Amino acid sequence: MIEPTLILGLLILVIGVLSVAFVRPKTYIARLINLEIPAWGLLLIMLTYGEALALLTFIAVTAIGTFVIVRLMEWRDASC
Amino acid sequence: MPDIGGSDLFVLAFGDILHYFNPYTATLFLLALLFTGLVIASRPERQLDIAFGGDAYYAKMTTVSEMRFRRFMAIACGLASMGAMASGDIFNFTLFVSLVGITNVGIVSAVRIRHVLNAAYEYGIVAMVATLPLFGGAALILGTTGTLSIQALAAGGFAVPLVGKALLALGVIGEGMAPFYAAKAEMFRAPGAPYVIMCSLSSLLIFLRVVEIVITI
Amino acid sequence: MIPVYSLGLLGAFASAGIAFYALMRETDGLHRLLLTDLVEVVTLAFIALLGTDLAEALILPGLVVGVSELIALSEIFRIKEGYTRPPADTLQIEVMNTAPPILAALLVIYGIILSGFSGGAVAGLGVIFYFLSRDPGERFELIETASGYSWVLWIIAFFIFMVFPQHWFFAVMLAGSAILVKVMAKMSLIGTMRGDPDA
Amino acid sequence: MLIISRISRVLSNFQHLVALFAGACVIVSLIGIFSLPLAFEENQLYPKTLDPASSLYPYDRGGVPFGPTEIVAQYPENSPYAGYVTTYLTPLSQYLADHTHYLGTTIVAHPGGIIDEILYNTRGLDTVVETSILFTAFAIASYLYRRREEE
Amino acid sequence: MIEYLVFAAVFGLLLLGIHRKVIARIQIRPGPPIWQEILHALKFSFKSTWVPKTASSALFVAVVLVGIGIWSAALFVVLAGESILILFAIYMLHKIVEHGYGLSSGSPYGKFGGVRSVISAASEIPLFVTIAAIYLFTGSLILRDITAYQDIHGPLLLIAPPVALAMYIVILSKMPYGPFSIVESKELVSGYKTEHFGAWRAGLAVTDGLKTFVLLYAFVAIFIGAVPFWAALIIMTAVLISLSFVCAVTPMLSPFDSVTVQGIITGLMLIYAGCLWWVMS
Amino acid sequence: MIAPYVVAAVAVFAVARALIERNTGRKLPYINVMSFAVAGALVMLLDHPLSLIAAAAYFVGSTLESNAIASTYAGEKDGGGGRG
Amino acid sequence: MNLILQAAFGLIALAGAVSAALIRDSYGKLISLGILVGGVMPFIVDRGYLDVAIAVSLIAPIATIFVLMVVRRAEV
Repeated sequence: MIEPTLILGLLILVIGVLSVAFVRPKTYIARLINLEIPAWGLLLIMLTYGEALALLTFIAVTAIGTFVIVRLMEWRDASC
Repeated sequence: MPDIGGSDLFVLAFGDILHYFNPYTATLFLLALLFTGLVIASRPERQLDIAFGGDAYYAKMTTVSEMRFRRFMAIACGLASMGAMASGDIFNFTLFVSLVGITNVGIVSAVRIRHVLNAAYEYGIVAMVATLPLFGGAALILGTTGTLSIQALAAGGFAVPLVGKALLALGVIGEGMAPFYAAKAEMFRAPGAPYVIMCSLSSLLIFLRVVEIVITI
Repeated sequence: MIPVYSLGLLGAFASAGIAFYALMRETDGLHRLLLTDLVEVVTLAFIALLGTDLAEALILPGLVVGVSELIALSEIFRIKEGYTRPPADTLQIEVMNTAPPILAALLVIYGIILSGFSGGAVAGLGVIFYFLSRDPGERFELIETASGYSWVLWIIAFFIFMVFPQHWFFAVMLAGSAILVKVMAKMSLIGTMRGDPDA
Repeated sequence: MLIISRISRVLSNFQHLVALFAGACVIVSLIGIFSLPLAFEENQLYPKTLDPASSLYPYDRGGVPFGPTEIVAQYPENSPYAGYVTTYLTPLSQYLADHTHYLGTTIVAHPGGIIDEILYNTRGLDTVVETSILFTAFAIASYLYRRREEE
Repeated sequence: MIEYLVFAAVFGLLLLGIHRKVIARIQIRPGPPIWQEILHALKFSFKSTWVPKTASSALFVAVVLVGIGIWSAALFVVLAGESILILFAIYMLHKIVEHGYGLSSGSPYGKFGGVRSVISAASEIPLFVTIAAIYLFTGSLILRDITAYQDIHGPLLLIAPPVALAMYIVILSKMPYGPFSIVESKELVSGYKTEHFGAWRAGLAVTDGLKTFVLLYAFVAIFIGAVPFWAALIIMTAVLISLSFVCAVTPMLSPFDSVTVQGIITGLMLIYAGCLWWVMS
Repeated sequence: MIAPYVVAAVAVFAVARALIERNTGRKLPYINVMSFAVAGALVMLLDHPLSLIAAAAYFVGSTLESNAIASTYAGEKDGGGGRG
Repeated sequence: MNLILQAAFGLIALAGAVSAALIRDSYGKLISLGILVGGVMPFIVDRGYLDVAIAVSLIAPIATIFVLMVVRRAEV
């Protein structure tokens, strides 16, 4: 029996990757927000295998990564 | 175990991660050591540039802070390639390769020439996405064989999937080999020969090592 | 009956293919940076599919490698594009007046309890969030020094494990706290790196 | 000859490199899909068993404090104290484990636990390299950030 | 062992002299005497020697020594019958040394030579296909084992001609005046060698001699097998003369075209090795 | 036990309503309903005091999130697209 | 958690993911992301990782607030 969580995670991962790859409207912000979708898919995959610690760290690091890009876009807005 | 680089000379164990030397990897390791020593010993050259359309030429000077930073990066790069030469564990090897990639970016990122920075950025993107084939390849090999130790894999009895090997090789190529070398060539126009050479050397060395790994496992 | 691992690999390879296809078609610098972030996520999916304790231990370094390369590249991109004027104002909405100190404190405390990588990441996020609403000030040098020393402590801990394994208890304590300080300090530095270098 | 010079014009521009590499990765991903199914080796290193009844769930690996635990390492002889870390609980984590049932992750992340065992002891060098990567990346970022724009 | 080194260097330089002579004769020029390269090396040894003011001095001197060192090591690897992987590693690392020559001086010509030598890194890649193909046949990469294999099965040149062709092209791309020698094209004065003069240039000449000798000797050992030493020398000369013919009648490619041609050759070799692997497994 | 199903049904309904709604400002109340329902579900899934805390944390978090979205959205509309 | 509840929350998560992917407006995307989180959270709690659930539910809004910092500027 395949875990439903894994199926759901893989589905969301693929949907998320598609949404980032072929983003509409093609703006930086849309892409940045869409980046969160595959992250949650991956989280479900980790959850399936009980990798709780990795999951926790992953969510924290994803937020930090988002901040890094946000910071870059702030500099960009300030300079342009 | 297929005979590739000669028999093992020396094995150094860190828990589950073995480091081993055979004549082949020992040669590569010594070269990395030699060039790291050179990086420490030598000062950057003063690169001369010709101003086209006239007889004038000017020397590019490297500031002290920039020189220090790049020297630090080049030494780190040398240490990383030494580690990659000796490592006997696939995941550990991929980590060392990533370290080589990021130090390579670091060596050139300190240069203020816009053209060089552009090349460094493009190369950095490649180096960063190359972690997918690297780690993905290592994970695939672990998943299908249940071990990461190169010596255990070389002992035989494991069916390493070809795509795992291909991913591993592709990852190392992404960290800086031909034909992706062209981006590096742009990076190489930066002054500071000893450090720039380290970029080139390290990526050659990791490539030579991955050839051995792919044939061995 | 479909083998679970192959199904997972199908998803992971498909995601990798799509992500790389998008990267192939993309020419803009910042969009490429965002796509590399996507690629990192797919990388972790490959490792996560193993489902052993080792997989988890490999995800943590993989995560940190990804985010550190992202940080370095974003800074190179900023210099390359010549974005030199620091951003001026922070987010002025009412939740930002009350939420950050409480949330940041919770996260930092929880991170310290966790220790290790995970703790470092969680606490670092808390500190970043706190710096968002405050003026970071001149703490750069101090944080950097702390992180440098904690790195050295971790190396020492590693050698205790390898050379004097009977002192494993001391080593695990040292390692856990050193990594915590190290990762947290590095992450919180991003929070201070928002404004003017001389702020 | 024309086609060769056209290819070389594409290659010579480093703007195309990312695309080239990504294209190669797409091809390898396709190869990966076609080489499925790949058999999962059941005999893994550091396998895990989940025991939802334990207060250390999902990280309960058995063993007694300050004693060895059975963990499947590649070279157990290289880390003679392998498994000791896994069973150690600090007073705080002991307290949490005694009183609640659902804080397994917190308890294990606190010093001592299977992940610490792997990260610091048996595969400690991975962590050394990984922290070095973090260190290097930050060295680059902070150097670029703090360098004064003095052109 | 020192006598082997001296012999190899001198014979290698002689081969280079023959190379020049043959090219000149094909192009209906008188050409220099065949010992010209040896004389060059001797002449430079006694010329005054210093380090340019702009150079990174330690590197400037060290690369010369490294160049001689790695090719001496390669010579011993070939003579002792060790792993050919080491030999090819050294061959690839020669690129780094070339790069070091070019960049360490600070001269723009040297720099362009060095950068071009980096661009042409693709020229080495066929080597690995060669290695893989040889490995598929012999199951080993130790030169002794390969020679032993050829004693039983006959020369690899006949078993797998495309592999031999790949290595031939690799050697061709290292020969001066050839279609791929973009690092030494005349618009760069002397390419990466521009700023090394006096004793350093003599060292460079010794490196070149050793390199030529080792590569040709390795070609003979890998693809023809165990032959008496004198016969090996004769075969090497014959191979060299064929190389000279190719060099004499082909124009030099532009840098990136050269890379592309080498890349295409690599691709074809890769397909060949893939087919080989498919058939053999 | 019928309660979890009711709560789940409420959550699904709220999500459906929120997705149908075109106007961003009017989506937020439905999101609040959903987060309240999910928080309730969290409590009912595991019978333990700590799950109460988890539910509270989730509710606080999601409320914070929708508040932040709402005030940024409102600030933008009032400021006419200026710097909020 | 039985199949009906799993289906319900899985549906919520999927709906959140799909709508976040399809909606063009940034605020709408962020709200859909909130729906996705709401769908995922019961799965975490169901496994018994309450500490993880608490941490994740506190971190998720922080990420949204980070994004809001740029959304506000771009949506002119």
